[in-house]
Amino acid sequence: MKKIINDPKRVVDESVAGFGLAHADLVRVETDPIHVVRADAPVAGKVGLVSGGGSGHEPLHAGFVGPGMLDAAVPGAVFTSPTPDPILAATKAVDGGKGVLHIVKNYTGDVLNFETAADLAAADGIEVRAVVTNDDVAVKDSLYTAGRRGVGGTVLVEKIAGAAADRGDSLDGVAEIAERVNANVRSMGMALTPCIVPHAGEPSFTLAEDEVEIGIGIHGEPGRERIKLEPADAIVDRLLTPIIEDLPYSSGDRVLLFVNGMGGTPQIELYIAYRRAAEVLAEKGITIERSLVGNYITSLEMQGFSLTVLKLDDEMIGLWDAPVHTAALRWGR
Amino acid sequence: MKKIINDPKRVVDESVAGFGLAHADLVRVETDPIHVVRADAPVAGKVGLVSGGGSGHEPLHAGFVGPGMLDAAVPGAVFTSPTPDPILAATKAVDGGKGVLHIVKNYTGDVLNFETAADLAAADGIEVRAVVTNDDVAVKDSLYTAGRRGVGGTVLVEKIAGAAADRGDSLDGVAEIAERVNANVRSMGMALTPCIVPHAGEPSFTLAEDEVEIGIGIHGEPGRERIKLEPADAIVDRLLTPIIEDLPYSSGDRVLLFVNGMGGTPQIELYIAYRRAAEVLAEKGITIERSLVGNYITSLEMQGFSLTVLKLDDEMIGLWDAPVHTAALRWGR
Amino acid sequence: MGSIGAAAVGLDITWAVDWVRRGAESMSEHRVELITLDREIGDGDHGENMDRGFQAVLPKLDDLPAGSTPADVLKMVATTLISTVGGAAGPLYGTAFLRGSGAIAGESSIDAAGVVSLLEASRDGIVARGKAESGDKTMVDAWTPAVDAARSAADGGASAAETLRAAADAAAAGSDATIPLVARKGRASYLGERSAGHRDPGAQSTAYLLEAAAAAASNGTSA
Amino acid sequence: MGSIGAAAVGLDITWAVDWVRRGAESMSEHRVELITLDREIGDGDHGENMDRGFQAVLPKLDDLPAGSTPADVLKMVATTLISTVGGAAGPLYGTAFLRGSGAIAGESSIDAAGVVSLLEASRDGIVARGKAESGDKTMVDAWTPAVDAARSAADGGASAAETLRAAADAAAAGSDATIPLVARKGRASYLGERSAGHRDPGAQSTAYLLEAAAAAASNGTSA
Ligand SMILES: Nc1ncnc2c1ncn2[C@@H]1O[C@H](COP(=O)(O)OP(=O)(O)O)[C@@H](O)[C@H]1O
Ligand SMILES: Nc1ncnc2c1ncn2[C@@H]1O[C@H](COP(=O)(O)OP(=O)(O)O)[C@@H](O)[C@H]1O
Ligand SMILES: [Mg+2]
Ligand SMILES: [Mg+2]
Ligand SMILES: [Mg+2]
Ligand SMILES: [Mg+2]
Repeated sequence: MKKIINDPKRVVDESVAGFGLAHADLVRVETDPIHVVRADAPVAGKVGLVSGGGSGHEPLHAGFVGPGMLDAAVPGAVFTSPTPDPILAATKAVDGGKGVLHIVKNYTGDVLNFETAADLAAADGIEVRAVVTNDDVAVKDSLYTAGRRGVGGTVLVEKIAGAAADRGDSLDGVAEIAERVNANVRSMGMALTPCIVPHAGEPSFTLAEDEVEIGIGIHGEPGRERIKLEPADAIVDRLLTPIIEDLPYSSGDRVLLFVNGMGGTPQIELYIAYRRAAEVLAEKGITIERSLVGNYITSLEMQGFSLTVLKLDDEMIGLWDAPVHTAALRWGR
Repeated sequence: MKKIINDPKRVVDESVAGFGLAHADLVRVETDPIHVVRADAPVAGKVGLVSGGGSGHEPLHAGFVGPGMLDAAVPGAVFTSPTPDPILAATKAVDGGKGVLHIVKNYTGDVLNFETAADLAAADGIEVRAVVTNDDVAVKDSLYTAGRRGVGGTVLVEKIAGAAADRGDSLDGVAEIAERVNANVRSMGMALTPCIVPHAGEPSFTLAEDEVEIGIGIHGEPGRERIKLEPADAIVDRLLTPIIEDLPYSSGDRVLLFVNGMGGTPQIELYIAYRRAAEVLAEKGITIERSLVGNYITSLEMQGFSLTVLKLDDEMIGLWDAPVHTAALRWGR
Repeated sequence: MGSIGAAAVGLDITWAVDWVRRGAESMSEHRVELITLDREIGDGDHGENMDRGFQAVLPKLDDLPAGSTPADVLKMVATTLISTVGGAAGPLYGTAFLRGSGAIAGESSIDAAGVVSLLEASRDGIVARGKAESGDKTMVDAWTPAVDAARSAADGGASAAETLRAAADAAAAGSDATIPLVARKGRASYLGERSAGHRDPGAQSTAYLLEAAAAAASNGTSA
Repeated sequence: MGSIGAAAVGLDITWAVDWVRRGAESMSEHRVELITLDREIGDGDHGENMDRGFQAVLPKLDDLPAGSTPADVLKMVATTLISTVGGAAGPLYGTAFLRGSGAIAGESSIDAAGVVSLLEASRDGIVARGKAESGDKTMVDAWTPAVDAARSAADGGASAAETLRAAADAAAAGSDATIPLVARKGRASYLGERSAGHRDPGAQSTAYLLEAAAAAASNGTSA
């Protein structure tokens, strides 16, 4: 295992500390229990947005803390959802009197820990609502699974809900738009290589030199299917088809296309994937109104990418375009 | 070789095409000869800024095309500087009547090809000046080398010179500030893994599981020294010491600290490196006024990072903070 | 026969503390194994999570006030696991120990029936939180056989220690039985059919923890 | 003796075209080898760059107007390489062919002295652009021995073909001689002492191109 780290047990602490130093204008890092809040939290009269989950997905979520997006992020150990304590602390820190929205990716651990924190916050008189993102079409949402995972769509939910909170929407209003984004977004990912969790020291799975994993999640867990490496265009088709069929997206739809790198894939490859995805959507009469390309929700150094498609309406477009100022997403200010 | 590509020979063309589709609001992609220009080029009465070089360093340079930074980028084949034709075409496309500045990284191929293009542009009546960046302290600048390489500092030169052009500086004025940034910036990088040039299909070098390359360049070329893997803090010290001693930077200096990922290193590791670099600078009484952390000048999927330190003055800070709107760097608008 | 002696003696605070110490030791000893199991069908953190949690529990054993009951120990374990383990296992084991504690609240020593109540309440807590059914390839597949075996043992007149031994053996068998299953809850469910052929890490950690409980019980009584 | 026949016949357009075809074939054939050499002490693109350039040259051979001279061929090669090769090698070889073309401008056929002028002008162009000295471990270390060997051969009365043969052999030896050198120009110079022990890719491509020139000359005359 070759990594730029000092001690596997201190990876999250040291990285978050570095993040806090680099972005002291935007965030405050609390260390006990560890969480990252907006430098000016709580913002009075604004719904507070808290997200969190296992570390290793950077910039998610701390990279999205700042005006127009999240009020706090709670990083757990690598690939391990945080415990209720820091979630509770973050919830208290960002409560500006209008309630707090928890944006939770659909994993058993995240859901349970956020639930507990929400119960504890409610006991402290803070109104909390939770939105659980579950956009990953690689997983069947059925009685036979823990439900679809929350992946790339989470970034879009955080941006758009953040803008809704910023314009002064109520907790119910922000929750409603977050739910609407989640209901209209679908994703699927693949990996060329596994990643190595620092404390494990071994790859999360092994792939032959000509194999790739299709339907990968963001925790380095193996995908649904292992296939032989294919050209970029064929891989894009393999991911995009189930996405399009799931919602479904159809001719006349306006969408946001998000090509996300898993952490170790260079940008030059992401744009090759973007090119094909744009071509396929155009063939289907689906218009790309907005796009996002880069490493936004990652799995450590994994090579691979995911595609996310969000069906937009005018309100979502307006909220997407609204100013945001975070370490990882910034425009309009 | 596992990559999200279709055909090694079409990597640059397809990726640049995808880039153009994703950022049609910002850029126009010309295909014959290939170059990327601001959507609104030429900007009348503004000095035009052109940079370019081998591909594989994305987002450099196309990711920095847009208001407040470059007017055009010229991507060569992977790790191969572009030929004079597209440099000339880009130069013509961005000439707004006030002359064009070429920002050239110091590699024999880049220098020679830009020189030829500048001669041809001059023959067409366009005033061209060139600034050659050479901030890599891993290479001795002596008679016995091709001189220091241009690496991370190039990004800072492009941002700051771009802002100077934006405020209306003359060609000489923009060239002067670019030279000043270059004179005050130093960098050094390291790699945990090599990268694979698509047309070569083999790693650029091989490293044992416990070895790293110190003093790596951005072309996948081997570094000056191969050592055993060390903890992050020790590696940071190994890169930062020669940087600090070279200019030298000293107590009371105000600097921009830039921690750059080589393409395959996850953000969580970059911030661990940032943390230590900030600590060392603080110990030396050097104040970090601005910072930048992320993958900005890369070597395909190489794992590793580089440190860049720029000694700032008030004018540079103002120009750094000035609005910029490109695919990879954006603020203030 | 040792078992008759054991039947006569209830499990007290000494047992509870010993259970937790042995549990912590076991999590530490099997950390890599549990990580490896979780890497195969999950995300490779289960051993790390459990070890971190029990390492946080250990120092608190020294701070227990005099007169603490087994329930007090289990409650401390519950809250510590909840605030240090994270992931799915943190809340699930946290709830298990919390409910288990509730089931034996106030008792300074528990008998075989108490063991059954403790295990049943723990299992029910996990099911209430995680909604898994038997056969879903989760820790429930170790807990439920353990509860069932404990009940038969106790019904048959076994001692508390014997009851725990039966539970531990059943949990181990339950963990073995997860191997062929296709997961329907937790992270392994994402793999669908590909999850078959691998042991569930949470079922295995349950087997280890109940083994620690049984060992502590037989040790306490034979010492 | 073939050599007497060769001395009598100058190198004409047929030779120039054949040289370029053989050169293109050689770049294609040695593409991977040149990439590998460049990977060791450079950035792994030299074979790809040269192959791309000469593949672009090939179709243009068919478009040469009637009455073209060797100089016209070399000029076309120069401009094509400049606009397709890129990197350091593009401008350097471009300049070499451009200056070489200039040295034999207007001649429909060149003799041994013409060969020397061509090679010398080419080498001087490379040095003017790249500022490398002998021993810097660059293509100059193949070109300069080639020029020297050509001059002695021509001075000694060799034919044009023999002169090229001498140049090609000397270039190959010059390429071999780059192996122990420490690079002081080009990308390999970044490696410092670590560049020793590896052949310079540009010196090797020069050896192949001059070998192609010599082979074309001996072929043309013995056919
Ligand atoms: N819904 C559930 N009900 C019961 N047990 C579950 C459930 N989901 C997961 N588990 C258990 O948790 C274990 C995984 O724990 P752990 O790896 O620590 O958490 P995570 O899956 O969040 O990484 C699984 O092996 C399984 O036994
Ligand atoms: N200054 C120079 N003078 C002469 N030849 C040079 C010089 N710099 C580089 N070269 C030659 O160019 C070759 C490398 O060419 P190539 O790999 O195509 O370009 P790049 O180094 O830009 O990738 C080297 O092997 C060397 O022979
Ligand atoms: Mg986990
Ligand atoms: Mg090159
Ligand atoms: Mg796990
Ligand atoms: Mg090269």
